[in-house]
Amino acid sequence: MPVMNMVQALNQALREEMARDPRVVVLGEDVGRRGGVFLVTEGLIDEFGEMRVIDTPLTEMGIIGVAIGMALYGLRPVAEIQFIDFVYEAFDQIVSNMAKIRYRSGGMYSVPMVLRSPCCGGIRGGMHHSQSPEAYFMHTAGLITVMPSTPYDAKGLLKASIRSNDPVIFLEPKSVYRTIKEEVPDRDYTVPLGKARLVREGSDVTIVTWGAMVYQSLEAAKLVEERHGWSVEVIDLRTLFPFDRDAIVESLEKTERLVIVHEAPKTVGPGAEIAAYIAENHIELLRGPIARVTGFDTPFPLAHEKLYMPNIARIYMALKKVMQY
Amino acid sequence: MPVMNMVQALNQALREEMARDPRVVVLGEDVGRRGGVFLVTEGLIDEFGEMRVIDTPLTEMGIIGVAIGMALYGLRPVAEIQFIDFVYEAFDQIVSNMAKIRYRSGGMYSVPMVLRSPCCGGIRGGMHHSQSPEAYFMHTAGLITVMPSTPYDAKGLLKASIRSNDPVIFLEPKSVYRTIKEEVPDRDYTVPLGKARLVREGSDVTIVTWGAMVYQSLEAAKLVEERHGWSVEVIDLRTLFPFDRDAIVESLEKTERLVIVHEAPKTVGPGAEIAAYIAENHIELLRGPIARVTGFDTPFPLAHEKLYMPNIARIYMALKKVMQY
Amino acid sequence: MEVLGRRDILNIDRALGLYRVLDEDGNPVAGEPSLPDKLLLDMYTYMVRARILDGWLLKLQRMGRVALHAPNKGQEAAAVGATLALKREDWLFPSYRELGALLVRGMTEEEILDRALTTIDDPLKGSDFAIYGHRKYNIVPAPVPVANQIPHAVGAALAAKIMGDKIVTMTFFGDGSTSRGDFHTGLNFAGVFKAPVVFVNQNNQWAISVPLKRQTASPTIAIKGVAYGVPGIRVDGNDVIAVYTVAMEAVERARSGEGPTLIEAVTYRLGPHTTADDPTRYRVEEEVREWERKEPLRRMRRYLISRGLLTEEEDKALWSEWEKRIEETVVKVLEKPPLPPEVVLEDVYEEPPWNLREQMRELRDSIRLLKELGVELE
Amino acid sequence: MEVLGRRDILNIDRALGLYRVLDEDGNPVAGEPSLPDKLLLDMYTYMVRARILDGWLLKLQRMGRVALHAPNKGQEAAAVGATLALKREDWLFPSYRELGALLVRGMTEEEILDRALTTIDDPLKGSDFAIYGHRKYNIVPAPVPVANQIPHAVGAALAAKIMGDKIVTMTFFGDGSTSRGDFHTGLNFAGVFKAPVVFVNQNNQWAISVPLKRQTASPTIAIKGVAYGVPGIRVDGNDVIAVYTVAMEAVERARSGEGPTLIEAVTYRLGPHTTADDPTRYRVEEEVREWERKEPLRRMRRYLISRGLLTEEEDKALWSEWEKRIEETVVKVLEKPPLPPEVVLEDVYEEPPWNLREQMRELRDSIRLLKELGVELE
Ligand SMILES: Cc1ncc(C[n+]2csc(CCOP(=O)(O)OP(=O)(O)O)c2C)c(N)n1
Ligand SMILES: Cc1ncc(C[n+]2csc(CCOP(=O)(O)OP(=O)(O)O)c2C)c(N)n1
Ligand SMILES: [Mg+2]
Ligand SMILES: [Mg+2]
Repeated sequence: MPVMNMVQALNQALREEMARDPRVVVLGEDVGRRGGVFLVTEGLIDEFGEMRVIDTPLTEMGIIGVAIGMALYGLRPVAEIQFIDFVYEAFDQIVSNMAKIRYRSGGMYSVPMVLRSPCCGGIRGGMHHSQSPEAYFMHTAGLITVMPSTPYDAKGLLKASIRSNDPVIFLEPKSVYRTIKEEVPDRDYTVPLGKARLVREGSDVTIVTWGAMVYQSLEAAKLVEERHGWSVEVIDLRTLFPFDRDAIVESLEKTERLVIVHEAPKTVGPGAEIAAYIAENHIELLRGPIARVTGFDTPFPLAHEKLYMPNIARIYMALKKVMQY
Repeated sequence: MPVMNMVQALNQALREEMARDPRVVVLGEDVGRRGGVFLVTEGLIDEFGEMRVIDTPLTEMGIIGVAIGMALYGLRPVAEIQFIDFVYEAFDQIVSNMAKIRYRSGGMYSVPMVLRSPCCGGIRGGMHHSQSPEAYFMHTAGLITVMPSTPYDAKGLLKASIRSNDPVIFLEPKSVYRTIKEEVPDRDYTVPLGKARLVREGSDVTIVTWGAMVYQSLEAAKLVEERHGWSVEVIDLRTLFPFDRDAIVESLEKTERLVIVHEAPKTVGPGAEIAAYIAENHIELLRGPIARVTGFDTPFPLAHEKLYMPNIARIYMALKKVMQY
Repeated sequence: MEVLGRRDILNIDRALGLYRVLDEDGNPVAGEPSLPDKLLLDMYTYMVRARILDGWLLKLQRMGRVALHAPNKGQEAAAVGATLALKREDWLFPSYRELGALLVRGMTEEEILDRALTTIDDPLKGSDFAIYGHRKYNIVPAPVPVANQIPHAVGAALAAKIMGDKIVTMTFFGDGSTSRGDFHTGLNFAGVFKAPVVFVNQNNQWAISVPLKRQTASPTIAIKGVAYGVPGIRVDGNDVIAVYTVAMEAVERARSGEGPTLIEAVTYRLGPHTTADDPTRYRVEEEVREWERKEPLRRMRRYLISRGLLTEEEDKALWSEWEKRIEETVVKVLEKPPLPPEVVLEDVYEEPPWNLREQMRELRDSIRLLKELGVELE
Repeated sequence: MEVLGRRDILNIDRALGLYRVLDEDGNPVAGEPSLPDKLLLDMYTYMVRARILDGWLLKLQRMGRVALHAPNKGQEAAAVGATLALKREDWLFPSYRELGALLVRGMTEEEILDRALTTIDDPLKGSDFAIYGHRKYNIVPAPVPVANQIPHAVGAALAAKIMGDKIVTMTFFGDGSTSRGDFHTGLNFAGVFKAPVVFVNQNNQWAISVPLKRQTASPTIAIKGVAYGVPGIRVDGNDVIAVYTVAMEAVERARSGEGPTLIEAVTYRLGPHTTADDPTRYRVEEEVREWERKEPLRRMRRYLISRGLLTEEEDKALWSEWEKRIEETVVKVLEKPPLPPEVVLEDVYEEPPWNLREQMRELRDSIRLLKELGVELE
């Protein structure tokens, strides 16, 4: 099996889906000749032509608004937002239309499209090239929100997203784009939406996380194992909404302790929902407090980003807190 | 003391602040001659003229973007979004600028402005005249988010918001606009941001709520008191971020049970943060699960809105659940 | 000074002018229009039906049976004239003030009333007020945030182009809506990609209380097309024949691959903005009176009569026939049962995820309890 | 056909033309410009400084000391020429590609380098890359989402008008940025309210890899002003004197209450979009070569020399003087300590609310622990 990084896996997913289904088109800023600023769409224009790989004017509102119209008519657009930090101009189209057209039309119309975009920090991208805005999407009924952490999952989840009849927000943790390589099948497969992945088995405490934070969590897990002998289970949520509550609950039945790790800011962040869900439905499973390790409640900074983001020290501190409660 | 409804109280707050501080200006769609569609700005144009009460073109992005520029220069704009459901076109300006300019400029520039808007359901407004999007704002670092539930608070909180040096999202539950009347001082006063209001004392269970849900919660409290003899404490949060955690904790120290009631959809909603905050920092106070009674995770419907919104039955069910755990 | 040699594409004269076939009293301004008699009578009939239905929706709102209505009175010609230029397979992206367009596409009064009254047969299952649509007629229900539908119409047009379908999309929006980002981005994409779309701006002079001159300092709406390389045509929006004529031209241009057109239909909203509005707060009665004289039905009736296509008696008969038919429909629809409460939780996703399944249980439990408590929530 | 009698405001010839004072080789096209010698020399000096500083930022990025840089090379004339038309008390809302504008406003190389290297003296305290600003000079730091600053410039201009201050605001943005909603809404507000603002579009032909013709089907950027009742002027953006001349006119119009102007400065980005870009993927070398011949410094130097205001030797001396001064500044700035980690949690609000106070403790604890663990995070 070929070894790929996430960019290559995503590129292959797009290529395969476009070959498989003539309704799949790609549009966005610089997705054509330039191949996207991270080269995720590299070469597609040569293979599928300008009608299906569309360089657009510079307006996120237009990209998403037009993609919605395409999806209404019967295409399956994959719209790229160059960095998710620029998605907000499209927020009205996303919240008022992409998420609501099925409901507004009583089920008569749907918007089977994917909004894919590099997200998250870790590459010195500063305030507007590093954000993790998944909470906004998770709070918006009508959307599915996905974030892969590995090349294998990236390919399989993107293919599943393109085939979904509901609109999907597909977030790609750009710090992982080229740093993680693994074997990725050269053939068609999908990773089902809504299913988490057990990354590391453990019995004392559960970390629920996703994206690049999977790797920070694994490092912290190793550290506490070495230092304290605690056994940490790590779950990669993969689909953020609807999230795999069964996977979390199953793990908690074993560990009775929960730490949530994400890059997004804490207040009303995605971790709040997971914590609230457990506090509402499974509080009896918990031995003590839930801990959240998250991006701070500030804009994403250019200076000291690694201190802003959850890092091994902060995850370690949280694990210690819930273990020593 | 004169008896006023919320519209009158807000109108008076604007009038007083404009008289007190020449930097305060009002802008928005139909805020001039029309006095706003709910008449909150009625008469202001006669008193302060077209330069300070500005009917704008129909673009929320423009209203907020231009208000930000005004605030940068030294004015204190109060920008009206006709219904908060239309705010999303301005989301980029809100998230990327209104919330971030202080940070981006290392504290050199600030954006002392208020975005005020009718929110929430209960008047058969349908999908785009009924939303409660406070979670989006609470998740956005740099913003303060406020929602009054009474005429008195509306006036005092709006005045405090206008005087704040940080940007404030001021949400007005329109179903309360004319239904609740109370004595409101005809003179200058403010209600401090960040402080909750104890609406009803009780000892068995705490409801944390805000906006129009205060009244639903009170009805449910009465019902369970009558039916079961349970004593319900009701806290009106008023400021949603930064919320008054001390008020919540103090109440829980007494009641040890928590129900959160809000109109916004549940998933990653504002209640998730409150539940998570408690599960993270004060889990020892809880006797059992936290319950959330919220708008369902759907777009806001036109038909059956009162079934969609938290109502006496749904709050009653939640109270019962936490009491009988 | 070197000047770019592309002034032709600006179409300035048509964008600053005002195309008319009939004058305000229904007299042809430049010779008899050469359209089939039946089409002329259809135009009028659609406008009559729209006018009557509009009146009923107003009444039903006052009766508390319709949540909100946006009156169409005075603007029937733009909606009817433009939509008549479409073919069956074309797609329509309306706004909230085009009853006539819905009728032209084949939607029935009953379907429209089901929608407005959110009966059990409401094709949109109670989702929002003042919006209409139906897959059967290729009408996408309008979003209430104005102008949102403009990029959708462009996207659908591009999709058709990509798929090789020779269809055209048409979208309606008001003068106020041109200030929104969606207008800008929609027109821009359409210009760049030569999308087969027809933009119909109903310039009714007001956006609620905001007059056109406060909306834009542009001399006309049609001229805004220049910014996007999209030809603009300004037409008397109360002259149904003129609207039809320019729309036909635009639809044909689009269908033959020549790209989009921006039509500004100059008209006037004679009624309030919506049933929740009070226009006396912001506009003077004389202005309304003046435009009443120019309204489209009167004009078309005069023309049809003068041309001998309609007699006074036939006109009366036409009105009373439709008044009767629509009243009967209203009565029928009023008796239909409402939508079941479960619709609240349906159609969010293709299949409800676990949270909605749980919330469905919560909803059902709450309904049982409400009944037990004797609380009426509607 | 009746035509609106307002064609004059459309300014079509200036918006479609190309205003020039010097030709591509630095020869006056229509007589000697009548500007003071000192001003002409200043224009050139600012451009030289911007060019040298730009080169350093590129180098510093390659050294890993600057996170990202957006090269200015080839566009110095637009930034310098336009900004020179402002007074001290006017406000500037730049984008990310106007080093020359910052210098003209009085910002020093040291302040710019402190910013780019996020040293302890970074006036913006490490918040983002490629943005610059300083309250001292009435420069509002640019948002990275392009075009966001356009409505801010309009709002500030309106605020000044409301407060009775006779100041002007100026904002820069690229050709790609005209596609965004912010451009539309900013121009529209400015037109409606006659805001004292000058819009300077740096049309450098590309938005990363997207060429102008894929950005808009409009014949020029300047003509887009028509849609907003804002006069547009198209100018050779590589001719610093021409840019200055039209900017002076626009600034004076604004200051005297006549409203906004849209200036399209036609120029070219000779370098990559940013240090992260590879332009060979999307544009041909010949195009770059052609524009290199037209670049602004060469042209102005030739003119100054031909007019006798500068000798070859003086020119060499000027370059080496600034090369030396800027290099010294770079060396100095490189030695400054970085910003303390606490800046991450500062300036979110005027006073930190409880969550940020707690997070400050978390941050400090984590730094201690990282040291203990021996983990390097920078
Ligand atoms: C984005 C948005 N903002 C505000 C509103 C509230 N609103 C409804 S209609 C309207 C005026 C629309 O004016 P115009 O586009 O001219 O259409 P008209 O109503 O005149 O037909 C406003 C402000 C809305 N529906 N959508
Ligand atoms: C809203 C937004 N979308 C995307 C980007 C990514 N991006 C940065 S610069 C750029 C191109 C800008 O082109 P233009 O406005 O012509 O300015 P130029 O870079 O050519 O000076 C893009 C797409 C951005 N910064 N902001
Ligand atoms: Mg209108
Ligand atoms: Mg450019």
